[in-house]
Amino acid sequence: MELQSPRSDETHGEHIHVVSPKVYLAILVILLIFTATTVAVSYVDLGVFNAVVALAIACIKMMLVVLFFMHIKYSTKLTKLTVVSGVFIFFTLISLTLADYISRAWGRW
Amino acid sequence: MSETASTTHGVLAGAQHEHPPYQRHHFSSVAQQFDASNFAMWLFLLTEIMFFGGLFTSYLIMRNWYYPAFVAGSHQLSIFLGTTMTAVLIISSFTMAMAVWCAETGRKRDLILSLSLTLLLGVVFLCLKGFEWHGEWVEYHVPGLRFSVENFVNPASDPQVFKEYHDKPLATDMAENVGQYFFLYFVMTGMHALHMIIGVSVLTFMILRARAGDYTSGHVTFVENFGLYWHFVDIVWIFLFPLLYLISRHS
Amino acid sequence: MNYISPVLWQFLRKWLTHFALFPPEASKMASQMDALFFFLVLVSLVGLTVVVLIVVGSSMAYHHRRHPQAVQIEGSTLLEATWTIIPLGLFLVMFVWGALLYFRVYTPPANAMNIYVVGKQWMWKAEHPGGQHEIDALHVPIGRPIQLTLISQDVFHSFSIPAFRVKREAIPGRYTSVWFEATQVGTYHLFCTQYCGTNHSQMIGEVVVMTPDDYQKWLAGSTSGDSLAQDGERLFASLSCNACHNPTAAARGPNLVGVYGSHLTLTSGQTITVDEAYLRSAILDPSEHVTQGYAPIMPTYQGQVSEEGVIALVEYIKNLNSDYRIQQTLNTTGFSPNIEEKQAPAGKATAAPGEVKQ
Amino acid sequence: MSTSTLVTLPDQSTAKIPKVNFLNQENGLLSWILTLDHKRIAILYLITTVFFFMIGGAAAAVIRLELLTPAGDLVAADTYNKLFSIHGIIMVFFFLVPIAPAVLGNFLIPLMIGARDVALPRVNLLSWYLFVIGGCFELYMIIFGGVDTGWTFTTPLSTHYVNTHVVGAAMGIFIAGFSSILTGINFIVTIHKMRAPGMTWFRLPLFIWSFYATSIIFVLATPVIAIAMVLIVLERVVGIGVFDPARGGDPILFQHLFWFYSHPAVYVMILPGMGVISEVVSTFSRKRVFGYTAVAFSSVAIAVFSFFVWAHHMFIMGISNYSALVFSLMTMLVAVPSAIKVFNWSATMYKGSIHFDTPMIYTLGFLGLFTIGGLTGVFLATLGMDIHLTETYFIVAHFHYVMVGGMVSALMAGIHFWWPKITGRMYPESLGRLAAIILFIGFNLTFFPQFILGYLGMPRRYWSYPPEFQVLNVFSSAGATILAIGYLLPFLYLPWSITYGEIAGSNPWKATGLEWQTQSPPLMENFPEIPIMDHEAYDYDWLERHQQEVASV
Repeated sequence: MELQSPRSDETHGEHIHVVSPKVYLAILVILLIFTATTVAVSYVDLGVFNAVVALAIACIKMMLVVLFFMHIKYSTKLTKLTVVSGVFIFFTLISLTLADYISRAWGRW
Repeated sequence: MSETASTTHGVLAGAQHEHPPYQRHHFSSVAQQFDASNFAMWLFLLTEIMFFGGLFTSYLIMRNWYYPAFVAGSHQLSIFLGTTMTAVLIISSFTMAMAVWCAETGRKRDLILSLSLTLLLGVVFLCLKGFEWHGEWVEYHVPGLRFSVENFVNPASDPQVFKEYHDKPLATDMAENVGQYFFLYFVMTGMHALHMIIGVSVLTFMILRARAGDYTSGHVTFVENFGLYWHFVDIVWIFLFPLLYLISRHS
Repeated sequence: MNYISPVLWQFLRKWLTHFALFPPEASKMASQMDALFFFLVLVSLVGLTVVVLIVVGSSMAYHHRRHPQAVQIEGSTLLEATWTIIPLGLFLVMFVWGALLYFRVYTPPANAMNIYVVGKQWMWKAEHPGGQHEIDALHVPIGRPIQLTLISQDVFHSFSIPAFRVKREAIPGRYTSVWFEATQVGTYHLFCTQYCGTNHSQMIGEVVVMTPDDYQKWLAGSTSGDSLAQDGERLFASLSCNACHNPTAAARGPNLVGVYGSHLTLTSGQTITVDEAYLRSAILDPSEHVTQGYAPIMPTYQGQVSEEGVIALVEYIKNLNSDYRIQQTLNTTGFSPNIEEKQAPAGKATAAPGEVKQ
Repeated sequence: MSTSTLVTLPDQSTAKIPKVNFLNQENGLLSWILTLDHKRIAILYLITTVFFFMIGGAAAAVIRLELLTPAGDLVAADTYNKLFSIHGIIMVFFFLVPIAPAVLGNFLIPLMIGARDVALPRVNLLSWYLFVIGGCFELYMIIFGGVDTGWTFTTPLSTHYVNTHVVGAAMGIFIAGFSSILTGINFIVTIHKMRAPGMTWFRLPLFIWSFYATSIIFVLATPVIAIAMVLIVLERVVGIGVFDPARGGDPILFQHLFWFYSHPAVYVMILPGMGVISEVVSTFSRKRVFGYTAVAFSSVAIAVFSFFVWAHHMFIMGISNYSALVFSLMTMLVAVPSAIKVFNWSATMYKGSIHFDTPMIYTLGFLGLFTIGGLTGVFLATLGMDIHLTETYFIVAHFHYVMVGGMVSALMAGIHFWWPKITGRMYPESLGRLAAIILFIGFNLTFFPQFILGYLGMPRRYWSYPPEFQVLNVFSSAGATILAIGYLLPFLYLPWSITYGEIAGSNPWKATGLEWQTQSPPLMENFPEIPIMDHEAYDYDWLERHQQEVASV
């Protein structure tokens, strides 16, 4: 379950970090469990929190896939920064657009 | 970052023939080539995030406006099918990750096996998706082409769903808005399916090349990058699933 | 003048005699807008002058023949900070000034007279509260704040009166509003400025600003007999709205008397203020706005009522709110009261709850 | 060649174009259309974008001719609407957005950073093909009836109220969008991964910084318009969609998605121009760019801030007033880096040793026009002012000052500056200067009156207009004629110079960039040996020492 070899900093991707199949298998199991959980939770009435929980679980699943299946955990800072900036602009688009819709109701000028 | 990697290459320029066959002439080392294409793949995925970003934005606005319609629309989808598709896709992601591992460790037979499994699961997903779409078509849930509000203004007309959720009838104006839900459903799952189809085609091509031993001789860039793509498509589905299938299932 | 004049100087002479850099200042907002414009022009001129001075000065002083060896300068943090902070400061001043003006243009005063404007391909239809309709024209009195409630029946249009320095998009499916107070008698351009299809450039008209007396005459001369609210009342009856919306205890819909301006709690738990926009969407998308305590049984009137019809209904429901109207009339200052008097009886008559019940 | 120029041409009696260069290394049409060489792809792009420029320009000519008289008497209203739509779509998506990155960027980025090619040459060629396919959609659309939505595709007009080829136009933009995305990815990767030894980030020419910023926008903003176009096409095809107010959709949502791309796209158009200006100002002042770091970071700042300003196109469209506040403030902030740049370029000239060759004259024109364009942009960012100015000729004048006055001036500066590098030959200098001056005069005469027209209230996209606006329109149309001459001159003398121009030698401008340290035109693999960067950018002392060394050897 632990990483097979420590990250070799000096090589800069010259040597791809090989992740053990055990890690992959563990991630798969966790992902499937989360899938079952999210379905189960959707049958429980939590009010607005249904959506929140569903999205939170989706985010956790995404994180797992990105970190392990996509090897971000073992990637260079540049790649990490790339992912973060993508997610950031994604949220900019969504949040600034939604902010317009939400704040329209605040007052009618 | 790459300065350190490339300092030595001014001298190496004349020694291109020593490079492995898969190294392209304008790179000074395999590492640089791998780095570059891997980074490029990530940037491409960034593009994809923003591509789906437009759809998610539209979805969130419509869902907030027409929540009852989205609930009613969502109840029309089979949660069993949705969960199965999610599981299929997650497992295919796992087999893809395994394929990358096989390529990295030079296991040719296992690589072909993992890729084939991934392909199989991808095709299964697409078939399930097609089956589900067919269901929507039969049930008159395809906005613009074959759509009726019958199931929403009179939920009892759809006994299967009604038995489970006892949906209250929607007013006609809200029932019309279920069309918005299904429009987004088809666009989002359609765009996702389009990515899957592209992925499946590339997989077929990759299996052929893997049989020729192309990826097990040290050149794993392509498998690795395709893996990133496949996982990304999986992530999109991870979000589509709760957003489209799991709206207020408890009612 | 629909041909190229053979003698261009005729144009020139005419243009020079009527030379204008500004459209006429015909509203209260115009001079404020122009003041901001002057400020912006001034800042721009100063900025441009500085750049041009540096560039031209350097070009002359450091021509390579005069100055064969360049002096290498890395940069200067102080200088760069100066030309970061000064523009930033100026921009912030513009931002605040502009924002204040923006809110002023888009915040109608409470005592404004409301005129509805419907945009459609390719004309403007104005509906006065007294029931006067006009197409591609707008008659307004001087010295009275006028609020325009705009909506489009098809695509985006934009209602622009350059002489008043106001502009607002007319959007399909939603009311927007803008206001002005005309200060100069005259006839001014009215443009559609948002591209709206083939005859976009024909979607123009005239704004006629009149003295209050002339305006009275115009109102009297062009009335169709019924006020907007009366039109609405008739529509209300013909759509059988009163079958549910009546003040009896057994009513299936909420009583609409006094609903305008009140705070409603919806079934979703949300509290909203009832305004024109709310009334409109309650007619067209009723199930989104069900009042607490009522079943979502109201059918939609989407496609059955035109935008003009919705406006009439909204105006009628507003007039049911007789107390509110009287209040507003009392607040109205600087305006000859006889218009209100003329309209108020009609409004009051229709506002009587007894009539609605029938 | 007059004495006032910088050009150090080799002895013309003996000078020769290098025997082997990227232009003649391989022959035949196939070697061009299947080439993976970034320089050849740049030339393919140059030819195609110039072709589209001609189409867009022809449309503009008819538009200006129509506006000579107040009545709509030259063409029908529908035709006029199609003309300005075609002008907008072609000029924005098929000329301004691609030309600078795809032509100058493709040609110069690998040369400037000391690489043999861009990181992904095959993707580079693919992106040209995507561009051509997208262009074919537009040509199909133009030939079979055109489109009359304007380049902004405002819904519900574009989805339910016009019967023209919206689908074709939208698909063309969608496909060309992927061309931009791939180009952007390619540049970012190239700049990150392909730099020559010693080429640290702060030794990069400022040109590279600008193109890096441009590429960020390409990658992150373009997909959003792609999906918006897909939704428009779907809405037209199936008749329902999220933008349709009659079916519960929201047309403002389209505005959000559209401007999320189209505002940053404006910076895609101007940032490369800023890169060119940095190079040219430095070279012709013989001086390091004043405040290198500030200029470099202001490029990136513009790119980043450009993602937070889009709704300033919607101030009067009924967005929330709180949103309007935020977007106005952000727009004010994005104006600051542009101001910094203008001041830094001006300060670069201070105590320089200035030469007035053609690229420099274009650059001086750029400084003036871009300053006006930028400052009038601030007018429009100012909330209250925007109410009166938006959707009038003021806005037309403003963005033409930035896009055409600014960007095209910079582009012309760039093309003249690197022309000897691309072709190995000099263009006729005096004609070049003449064209630059004509362009400046013609441009101002065309577009300055439009500021006044705009404040007077003349709405944009009007086929006929009230007669009192005629005189200013006549000025504008007259200016357009002069402007056209300014454009046509280079079209004549630049091709002429390919055959008859004087041979340029590798570094006619005595510039410091790595691209000037190799032969002109360069080899297919750019450098015989990958150079090692051992000095700062714009180090003219290094250049002198280096040249002396070469001479002494």
